[in-house]
Amino acid sequence: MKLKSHLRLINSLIFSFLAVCSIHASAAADMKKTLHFTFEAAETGFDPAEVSDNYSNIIIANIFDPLLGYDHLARPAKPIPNTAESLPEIKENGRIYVFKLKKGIYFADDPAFNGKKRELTAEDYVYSLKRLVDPNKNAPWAFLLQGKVVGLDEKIEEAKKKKKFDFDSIVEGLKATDKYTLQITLKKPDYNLPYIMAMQNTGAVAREVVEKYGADLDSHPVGTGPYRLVEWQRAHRMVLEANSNYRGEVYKPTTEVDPRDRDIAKSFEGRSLPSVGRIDIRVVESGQASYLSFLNGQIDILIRLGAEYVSQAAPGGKLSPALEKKGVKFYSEAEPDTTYNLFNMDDPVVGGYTADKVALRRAIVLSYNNGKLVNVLMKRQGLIAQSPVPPGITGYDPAYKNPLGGFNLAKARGILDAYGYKDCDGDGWREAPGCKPLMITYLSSASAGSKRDTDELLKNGFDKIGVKLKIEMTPFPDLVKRRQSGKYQMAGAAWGADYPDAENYMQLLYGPNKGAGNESRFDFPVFNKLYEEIATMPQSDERQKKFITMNRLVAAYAPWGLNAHRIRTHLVQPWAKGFKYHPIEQPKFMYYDIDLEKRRAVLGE
Amino acid sequence: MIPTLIGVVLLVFFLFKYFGGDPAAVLAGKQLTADKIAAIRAQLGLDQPVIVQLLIFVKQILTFDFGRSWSTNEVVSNMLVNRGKVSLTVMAQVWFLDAIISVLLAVIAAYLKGSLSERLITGICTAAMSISLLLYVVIGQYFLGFKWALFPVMGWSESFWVNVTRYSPLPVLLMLAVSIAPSLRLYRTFLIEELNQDYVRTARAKGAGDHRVMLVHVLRNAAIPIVTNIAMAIPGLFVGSFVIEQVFSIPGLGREVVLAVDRSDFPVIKAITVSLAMMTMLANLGVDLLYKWLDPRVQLK
Amino acid sequence: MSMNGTNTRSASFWIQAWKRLLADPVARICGCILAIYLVVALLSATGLIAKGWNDEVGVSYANPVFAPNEPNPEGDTSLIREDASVTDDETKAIDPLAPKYEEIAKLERTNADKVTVLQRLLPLGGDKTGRDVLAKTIKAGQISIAIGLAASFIAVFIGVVLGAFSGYFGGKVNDALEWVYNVFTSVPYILLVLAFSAVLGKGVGTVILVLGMTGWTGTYRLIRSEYIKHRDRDYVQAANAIGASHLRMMFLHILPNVSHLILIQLSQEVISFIKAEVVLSFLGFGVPVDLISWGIMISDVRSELVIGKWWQLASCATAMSVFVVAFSFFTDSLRDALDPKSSRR
Amino acid sequence: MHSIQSRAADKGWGLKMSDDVLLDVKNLQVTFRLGKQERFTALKGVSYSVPRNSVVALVGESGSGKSVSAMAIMGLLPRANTEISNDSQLIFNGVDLLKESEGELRDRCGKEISMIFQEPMSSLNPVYKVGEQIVEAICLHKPMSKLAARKRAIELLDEVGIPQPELKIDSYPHELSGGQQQRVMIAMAICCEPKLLIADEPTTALDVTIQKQIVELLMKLRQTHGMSILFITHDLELVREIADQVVVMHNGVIKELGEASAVFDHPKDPYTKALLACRPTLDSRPIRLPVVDDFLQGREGELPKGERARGVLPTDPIVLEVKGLRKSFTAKRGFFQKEEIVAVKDVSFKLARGKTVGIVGESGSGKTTLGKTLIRLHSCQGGEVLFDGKNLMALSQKEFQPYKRRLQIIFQNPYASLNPRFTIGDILLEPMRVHSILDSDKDRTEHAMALLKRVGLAESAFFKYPHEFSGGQRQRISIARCLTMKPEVMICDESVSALDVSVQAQVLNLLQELQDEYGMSYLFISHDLSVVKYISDEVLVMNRGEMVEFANSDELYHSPKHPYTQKLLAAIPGRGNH
Repeated sequence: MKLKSHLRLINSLIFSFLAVCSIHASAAADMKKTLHFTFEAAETGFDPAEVSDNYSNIIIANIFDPLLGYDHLARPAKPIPNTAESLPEIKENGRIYVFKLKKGIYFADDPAFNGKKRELTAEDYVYSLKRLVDPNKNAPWAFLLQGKVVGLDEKIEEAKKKKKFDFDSIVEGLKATDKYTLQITLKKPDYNLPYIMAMQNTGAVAREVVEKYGADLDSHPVGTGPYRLVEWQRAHRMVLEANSNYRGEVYKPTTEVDPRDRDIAKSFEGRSLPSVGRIDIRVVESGQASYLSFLNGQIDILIRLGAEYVSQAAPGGKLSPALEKKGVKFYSEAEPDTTYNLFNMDDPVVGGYTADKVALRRAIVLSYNNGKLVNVLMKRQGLIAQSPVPPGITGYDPAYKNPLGGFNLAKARGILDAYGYKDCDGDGWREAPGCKPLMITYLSSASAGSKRDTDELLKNGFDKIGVKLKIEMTPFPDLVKRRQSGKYQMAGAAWGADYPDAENYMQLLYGPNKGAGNESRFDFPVFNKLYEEIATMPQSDERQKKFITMNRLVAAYAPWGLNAHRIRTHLVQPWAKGFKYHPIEQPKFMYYDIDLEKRRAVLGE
Repeated sequence: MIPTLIGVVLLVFFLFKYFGGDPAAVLAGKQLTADKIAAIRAQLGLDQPVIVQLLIFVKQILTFDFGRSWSTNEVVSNMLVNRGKVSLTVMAQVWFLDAIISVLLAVIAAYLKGSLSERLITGICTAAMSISLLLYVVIGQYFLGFKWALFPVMGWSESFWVNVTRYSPLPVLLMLAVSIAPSLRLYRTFLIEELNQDYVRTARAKGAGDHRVMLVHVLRNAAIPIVTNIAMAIPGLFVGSFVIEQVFSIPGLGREVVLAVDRSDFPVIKAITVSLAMMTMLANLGVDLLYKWLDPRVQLK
Repeated sequence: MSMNGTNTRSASFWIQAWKRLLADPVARICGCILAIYLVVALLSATGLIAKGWNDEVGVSYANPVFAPNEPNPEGDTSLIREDASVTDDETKAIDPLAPKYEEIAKLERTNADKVTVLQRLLPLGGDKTGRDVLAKTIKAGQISIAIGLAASFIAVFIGVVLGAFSGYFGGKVNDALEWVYNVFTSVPYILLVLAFSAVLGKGVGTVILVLGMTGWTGTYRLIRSEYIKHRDRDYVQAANAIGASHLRMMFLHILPNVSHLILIQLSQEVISFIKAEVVLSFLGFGVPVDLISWGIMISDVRSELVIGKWWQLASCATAMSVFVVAFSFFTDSLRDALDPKSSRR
Repeated sequence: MHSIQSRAADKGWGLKMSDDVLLDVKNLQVTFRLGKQERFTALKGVSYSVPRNSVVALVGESGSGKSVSAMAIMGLLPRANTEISNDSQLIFNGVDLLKESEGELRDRCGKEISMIFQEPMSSLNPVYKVGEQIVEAICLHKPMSKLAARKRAIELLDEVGIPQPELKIDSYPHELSGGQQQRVMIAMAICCEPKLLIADEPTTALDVTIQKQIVELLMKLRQTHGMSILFITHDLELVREIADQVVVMHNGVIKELGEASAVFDHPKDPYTKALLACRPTLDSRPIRLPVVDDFLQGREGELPKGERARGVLPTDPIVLEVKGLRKSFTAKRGFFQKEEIVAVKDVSFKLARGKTVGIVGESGSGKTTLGKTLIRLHSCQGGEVLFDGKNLMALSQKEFQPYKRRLQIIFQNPYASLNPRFTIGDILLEPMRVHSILDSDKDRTEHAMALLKRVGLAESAFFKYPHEFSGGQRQRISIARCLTMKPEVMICDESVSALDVSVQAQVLNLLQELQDEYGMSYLFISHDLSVVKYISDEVLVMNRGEMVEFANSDELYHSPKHPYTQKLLAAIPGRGNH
């Protein structure tokens, strides 16, 4: 992605016409086919504007249609039009975006429409996007648009005061110029907007549905997507059925397909989407249970196999002979996420920008055995993080190695010695310079299936460099809140990409974002300036260079101790086709297919 | 009864109010700000004075309307019914089988009192009940479910019969492994206590044989504490076993409790506690009535 | 009933009970097993054995001596070392620590660790991070037993004191304490545990307190009913007639008469708390990370069975089960010895 | 022990037996296994026989083995740990019961031999109606329909003297009085016309007046049904009234056996003599009661001669005066209602220094409550107790504390009144510690040792636990405990009622000696009229919480004024014979 991504984005505008062709025929989904799928955690609800958890979002992604989507097979992730005719027209250096909608897209039938067919219009998107920022709701996605769209922030303030969002008044930066055209005007250039418009939560909801169901909207997701929800037993089971109003799509890759994926690409030939009539999803929290059920054939596609079972299913990165023989397919892919330890930069002990404070953080970072984390604890289901930016994201440079990273206890001790962190009282633990007491508190959360082993690893490192560490357990909600409000010294955190651009990560360290995303409260002028620059420019070599400089700053001042990027392993039964894990987009069931005969043959039913 | 309910309400309210974590932090999503947390708190009514919140809680109890779950927006009473039903499906079987098997074994043990076979039965039971349920579950799921494929590894369906015949046998079996022994031992004590009573001597003096003494005289008297004990277990059936439900992916109330605490989902916690407390009280009342019905001596008191 | 003239204190209740206990072969065997566990736990507590349980002495999942040939790809993986980082000039330009680079480099050399060779074979195998399962099991046993004992002391103490007051005084005191009891038993146990865990923070002390404070109800009930029975007994009436104070009657006169029940209760609670600790660990409220317990081991290694690394689960499950089963049998024998009149169990 | 092979050989035995003998017990030897090695031989070769149509009384103190022999006949001894010697025989109607199979024996029990027990309440199954229980007994042995059996049960209930049998047949045992419960037991026992009825202390748990009725009923039934009764009791006076033959047992052996009149009038065995002599009688009041040892060692001639004078003169100084004492309990009825149950109504009397007031009454008469209320073990609801000029009932707890040592109580059950976990030393030191009597534990120990000696126990008792002592010894310890405080008034609450006759005499003697020595006043509560007559100067009769009569004891026994007192005195066994 060091390439001229911006140009590629523009280029793809042209190609994308070919990407997904509507065939305008009623979907040919086979209602006899049922795909069995599992979630490892419970969903919460299906209002795109209200929920933010991964699993609810999978359902939302299959029911609601955002303007754009991603090419199923193209890597790195590549936006393609979804309900839009094409990628947006970009004006004023990325300040104004114009989206043209395909005509003749209809919502799934619902009593809210009074038996009429309801066509998707640009106004639906205006309404749906406004809902995202309604301050009288939880609005977890408000940050996507807040502070960016012309005239929107004023509306939010007004809604706060009135306790009601006025959806009818016009927002300058967010309007439908005609029935099928949506124009978004930004305060300043932002080339990430297309990505935002490809997120499932920006999918279109119909106002009638929202108003009819009110608080129950959660259980009545009505969208234009390939599936609709027919059964929902909360925290246990969801059944999706092919939406008979769906426009029907045919998938053709827009770029050269990776040779490994050729079989998959081939499976789409002559197939109209969606192919599977029913998707039966269960919540299985126990990793052992879901793995064992996959082996028994109770599950067709098992995404995100627990790391501890990967070495069983695919020891040494190769599928085990037993599974190989069965014909099980196995995919191991890096996820665009980063785990890291946060330091509170405002804390008098671990925070601060002077050399002695930096030294303490750097020593701690050096004491953390990332190699062990990735190879042993994560069972090789991870990459050691070299920069905040994970692979698969614009701005990630696979050649960049953290110049100050690594696991080096001797060096960590050396740094502490050099900056006066010495054991004054001979108790085996170091004191702060001037022999002031030194103890660092790390915030962790207790829950079933806690991450005890990583806490152990951290503690181990601290013990080895002679710094006292106290691990404080707190309920998860409190952990989150204390990180947000800066009431901690050190804590663990992770960030998964909202959209495939490094900006999404760098904003977490941008000074003015303190108290909102910037949980380490890092506020360093050089970094802030660089961020402001990269935020408003399209990807280029120059922008890439700035990212590298930012990476170096993060390494040198160590507001974060970088840990790992996760690798996820997915298992697919021999009879399931079309699966390819997408780094950004949620799994979309319409691409999958099932060979009923093969399944019968293998399972011997 | 009412004072107990008040106690439960206060205990739960203050414990979770002050120590339960801030639900707003979970609901606010990824990019949370102090503003947003405050706004959500206001929405949930968490910014109200404590006494007002308590009064709202009391009102919820009186109307039995706990509103919606904060984290999933589900109507709490629906949730209680749905999850409770599932827990009950598993637990009622455990309860029923446990009662039958343990009474049966207790009678056998009482017959064999003092013999080697009796020591063997109680010995095996003691050993069985000493081992942690979690171990049974892990090992049972692996061997019985996976290795030997005698049962499905996990799962739950909508059909009651499929659940009973297919998904619940393994969990039920594992729970019985730990639950039978304590009841068996208890019931055996009841039986032996009765066996030592004078009226047994009378019955034998009358010419009643061993079986008649045991089944007509002793069992009828021991039934009083036994039935009481069995009835007292009823409220617990709705909560189910958290361990079992999580490991076997059974969407019951036990799992919901832990989930609710994890998410600081106060309405759910409140509803579960209060309804369980009420259920316990009802069970107590029921047991009193049962007692009167079973034990003629009680009526005069 | 003979009245020989020796002025020695004659066999007290406890000595007789002890003799009865010794006469029971089950008690003898289980007692020996428990003694071994206790000795091991004490040795481990004093640091004589299992001191290095937290040291990574082997490769990941090092094989146990009785299964030396199981394939162990994880072990190989754990030996992979990461490359040392190279500081470049661009970094040096922005690094606030750059001025002391040379000093740091010098100190780095003096601070180097000795290289240790990781074992591929350990007596009972190794865990994920290469710790010795044997040492871990021993240490875990020490902590679990300590938790069980301490928690049961707390629970039984609370139960005895409250039960004594409630049973002895009756009336308003009884009403108040019964209320507390009813409230405690009306809240589902799991919620109570979760709530108390949240209140009390985290640590071994917390685990003990949570178990102790939620587990007193059984003892309370038992002791209360015993006190109700005893307070009307003639010997208590006699003490009352003598002029003994209430506290004297409660704790000097009645307590010794229920003390055997307290002992039985104590040993019963130890078992149930050791088991409860497992559930607590499963919920994520176990002991802190620098300690280990049987519960933590079981909930941590649940998944290892599926990947074929059965030895850690096997050793902690065996260690725990043997202990708990032996303890249960011992408790039964203890009950027989202490309370011969009550029918067994 | 009894193999099947030997059965055939033994068959011939019965034929030789005299037709007059219903049951022949021959060399019955019963051993209980207590532990692995421990054995206890309860019967050491006992032989006696029960003729047809007769009453044979088995008499003895506790532990004599009298009940064991009855249980052996019924096959009720616990099979697991009982050994009956191979030489033993129980020949009933020509058949050796010991050689019968379990089934045969069960068939016989309830049909040919039946039994009634001491505690009618616990001997009836509490969850079945009495009718059901009788019907069961009938149906077990007779091919009869439920309905016919029920009809028969009503007849039986009528026969045993239960009023309104048609109604009472549907009562539960707890709805009947103790006497009625025992009648039901009897009805059940005679339902199949048994040839032998074993009555194991059938009246011991009942009040004197009821006792008399039950005995009369049994005698009547024996006549009408033509059965034999094996009557087991400790009460010699009762035996004298009813028995044809008497078997006196002691420690598992028979001491004397013979016609009732012969045994009572000319006892041969010193033990029998002692038993007959050491029980206080209504018509004599020796200075000291003879005890068993006197007879066994042939010292019966050395007893002090003469009678002790009893009675209180108006001039005697008064220690304790009770005026209008009232005690009531409140019982909860439903949620809000409370009901007051009055246990003691308006009782007044005076206790003179160095004298004894006996309080008699049947169970539930409130006599024990009165005693406990006096020393504030119960609260009182009215009236005064004047001691030393102070109304004890009006004092605060703290003010009352010093009076506690001056008023003491000895309880009925010697097994319950000593703390089982204290050594005798602890028990004796405790009151001295509480009241800070003497300065050091050393002095207290010396004092306690001296008192032990005084009550007739060895000093080594100091280090022992209560369970190592017999009932009589324990009562001595209780007395010693009171003596540590040198009380002025001692309440003896049924203090000798639980003791065997021979021990009773010893304790009564001790109490008398102590009164003579220390000048204590006694409040002697008992249901046993003979004992009260022996020990008391004045007697207070109570009935249903009310004071019925209060008079000098000789006067009261000689010419009772109140009808209740008269009824009570008339019911005393042996009264008629003298």
